[in-house]
Amino acid sequence: MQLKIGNIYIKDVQFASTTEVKDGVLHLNKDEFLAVAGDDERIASVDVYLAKPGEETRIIPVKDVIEPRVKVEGDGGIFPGFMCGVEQVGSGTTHVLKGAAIVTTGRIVGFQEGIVDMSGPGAEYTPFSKTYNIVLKVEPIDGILQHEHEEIVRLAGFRAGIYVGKAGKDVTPDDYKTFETKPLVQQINEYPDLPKVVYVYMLQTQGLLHDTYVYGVDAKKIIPTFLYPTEVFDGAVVSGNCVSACDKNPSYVHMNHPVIEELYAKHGKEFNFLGCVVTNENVTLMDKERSSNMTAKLVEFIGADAVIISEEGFGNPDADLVMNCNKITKKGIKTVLITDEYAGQDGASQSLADSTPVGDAVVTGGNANEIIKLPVMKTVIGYPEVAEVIAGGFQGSLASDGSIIVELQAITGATSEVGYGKLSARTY
Amino acid sequence: MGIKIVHYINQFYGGIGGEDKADYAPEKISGVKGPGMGLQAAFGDKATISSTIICGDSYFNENIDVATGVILEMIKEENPDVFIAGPAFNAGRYGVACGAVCKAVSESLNIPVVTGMYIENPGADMYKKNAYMIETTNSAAGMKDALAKVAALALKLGSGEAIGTPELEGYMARGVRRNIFCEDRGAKRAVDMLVQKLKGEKITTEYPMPTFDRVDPAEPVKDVRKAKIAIVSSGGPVPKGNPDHIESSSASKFGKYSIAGIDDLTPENGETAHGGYDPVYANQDLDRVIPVDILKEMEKSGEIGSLHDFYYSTVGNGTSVNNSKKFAAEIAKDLLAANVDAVILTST
Amino acid sequence: MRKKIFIVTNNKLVLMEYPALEITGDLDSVFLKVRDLVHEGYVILTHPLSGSVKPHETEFKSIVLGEGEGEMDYASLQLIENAIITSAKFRRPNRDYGKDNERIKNDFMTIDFSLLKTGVEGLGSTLYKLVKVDI
Amino acid sequence: MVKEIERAGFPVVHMCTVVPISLTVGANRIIPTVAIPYPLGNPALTAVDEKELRRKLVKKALKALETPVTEQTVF
Repeated sequence: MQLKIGNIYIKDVQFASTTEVKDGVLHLNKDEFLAVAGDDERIASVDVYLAKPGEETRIIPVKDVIEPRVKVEGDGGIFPGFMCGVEQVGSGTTHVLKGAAIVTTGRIVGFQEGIVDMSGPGAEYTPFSKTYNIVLKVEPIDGILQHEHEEIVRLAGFRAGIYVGKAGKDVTPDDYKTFETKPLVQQINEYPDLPKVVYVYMLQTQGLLHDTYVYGVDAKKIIPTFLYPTEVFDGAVVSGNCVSACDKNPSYVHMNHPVIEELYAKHGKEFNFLGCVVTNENVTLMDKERSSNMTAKLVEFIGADAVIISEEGFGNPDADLVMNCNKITKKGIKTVLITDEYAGQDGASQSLADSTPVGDAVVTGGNANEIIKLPVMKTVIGYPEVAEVIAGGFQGSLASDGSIIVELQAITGATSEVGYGKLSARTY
Repeated sequence: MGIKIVHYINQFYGGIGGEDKADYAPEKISGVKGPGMGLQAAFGDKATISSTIICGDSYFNENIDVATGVILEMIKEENPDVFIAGPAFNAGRYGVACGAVCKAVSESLNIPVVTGMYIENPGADMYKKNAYMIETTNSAAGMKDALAKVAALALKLGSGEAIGTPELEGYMARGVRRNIFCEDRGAKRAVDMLVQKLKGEKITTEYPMPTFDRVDPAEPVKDVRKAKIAIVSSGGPVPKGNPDHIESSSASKFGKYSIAGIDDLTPENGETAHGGYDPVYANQDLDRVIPVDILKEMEKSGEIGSLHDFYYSTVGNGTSVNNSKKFAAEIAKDLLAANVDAVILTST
Repeated sequence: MRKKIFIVTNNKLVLMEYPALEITGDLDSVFLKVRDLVHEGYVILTHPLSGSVKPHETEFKSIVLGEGEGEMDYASLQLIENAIITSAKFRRPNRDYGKDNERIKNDFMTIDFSLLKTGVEGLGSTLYKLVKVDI
Repeated sequence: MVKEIERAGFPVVHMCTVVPISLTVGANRIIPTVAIPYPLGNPALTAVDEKELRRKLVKKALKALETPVTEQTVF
């Protein structure tokens, strides 16, 4: 399966009468955009704002981030199972408005979820301070329950992403990158002398606001399965997960999966990257045992010599990470783990809720409990008062001048467990 | 004059004398003394040691509370930017004194502290969490290198510069996780680590999973019917009235109590000193913590060879690793002398 | 023979929907009760640290336990002990949201309820029968 | 404490309620006990039954002391 990604680099975004990309500038027809994004009878109102890198702007609470993409050639579309049918995606040509992002905000439930600062110290920790953000604020009608509210905002974001992505359909990309993974036997034969590597892609899947979808399926209901790496670039995996801003994977990150990109970068040179096993993180121990057994079996069946395993979230997913690590190691397969840490505000507590002596190669996204002070911003998009209730915030987080003291947990993408960022932690 | 520093040394480095002067009470002199000269040289004009405190090692260790109080007062008067103690190398009591003073200064005066010692100095384990502790050689032969590192770290602390990793600065890790930004993003670091692992190269994990010091299991007893068994407990069992006043937590001592002639523990002859749990049940019947009644019966019926006439007790709750190590070593010595074969250790 | 399972919870929403053992108290009260039950031989079926809402950001917790095999289940004990250690490491934020108190409390209860529901549904009813217990 | 006594060469059986802690402190022979306030008893039982429970636990401990182990073992 081969996917050609055509990058159209976006250097600015502005409202205009026609939605189009001209000389690297994304022009957006506000009314049309809002009509598409708000096209759900459960939505009472939608609004849109622009937030650009370097501006003194804070977006709070951020729910999801979506990259505008469009399928220009090949099967299916973007976000299979949601915005198009369930044809297999990941082949043909996809255009990307690189540098642009849809950021959704809204009060999903009382306390959700992240902060994105476009400048200042907080901007260092979130990747979405470097994108030109089209911020979509969604208010549902009265009487909507929490889970439906989450879905309404999630789908509005996807519709917005698709709408904006279409502006890149007839634009000639600035560059192309091609990714290819062949059917298993062919792929193994292509580099018979290189060690074989698989990516074990753990998804947060525990229930309301803790869900992830694969081709539209709630991933807590799947048994671990195989994905061609290119499928994620077309939005095969999306986030419905919005509790822990720092270490959940926004849809944008799934679409630009850093582990998959980095594995492709050394594919055919250092090793033979065979593909991804997606697995879940469930609530019951029986599910955890079943999924880790299936994952280890699949990885062995595919013939991996080594795997990277990434976690999403913290606490009980630490148990899934440890089970996957133990069971895969037991089959004689080498592992590298990616996690983040909850070592307390002083960094002195135990970082994970579980551990294993065979987990001897770990990359960490940093300590999510570390405290950061976010200065006053000129513009706040969303609801600043939620600073006190989002995960990582606390009473007293929001000072009267508008500055905020929170744990890094509150910053979207700060301690990414798929290694999107450069943050790490060391023992001092 | 740049950064102001107070330096703490023992009677030996203070030029007072050796072991015969180890009971020397704390004294503050102005300016530098002994190793302080080397430190001052390393500082150049960036920092000044305004005064030096000299204290005998025995004096300090035998009068910890008083000595700490006096020394704290001396330091407070100076109001330094940084406090330095030692380096103590492998001198045990000196190391403990350096660590204890550093801990007190950092906690009560909130002044950054640096010391240095050999990694096996008992003061290292006890206080490395409380001070930046430069790892030194085991003798003063490594003085020059130790002073250079101590001085460099003190300058950084005094000027509020960020402190680097333990490897970089040469101090012993304090076990605190702190965030840093790396050159590469996490995904690239993971893939690089994977490649290293595939090649069989040595890798440095970013998060060492907790591992624990292990002791190989001792050989089993061949036949308990011939063995002498002893009872040890960290659940704080004590004779009624707690004669040794074992603390309810953070115990500083252990007790050794005779059970000769006692066949059953009752509210009249036993209770618990432990403050970490509801003591009602143990006070009603201490056999619920140490099974003296059963073992006495077994001794009579020949199910065990014999029961040691004493039990050993401390309170596990909050007791420092070092103290419990120390207690255990003393208990083990006693058990050895009494020809004990095996130990039942109970915890609550 | 289906194993009997039951819920231990301090969440009123759960109590309205399922037969469960009610705990009056905070998160740690639930954990401690579960530990006692593990000591008595019950096994834990849903992870005590479910969800990404940190201990004490929410105090609502529901855990499914079931009959054991007679001996104390060591894995369950480890789970609950780790949960208790984890709970102790997180600070207890002062959580008073003023007029929003009830709404936010309800949100936290809803999350816990949803995670529990996921768990109960995941425990195939051919293997397990959810009962009301009074321990 | 367990570790240090064992280091001196004595086989030690650790009877404790919180097994993970016992594993952490490095005990090699571990007997899980009843509850933190009464590791070797149970006030809910009659005096006779309680003693029987304690006897069973002590017997298990003695058995553990006679058993060769190569790694941390929960009996």
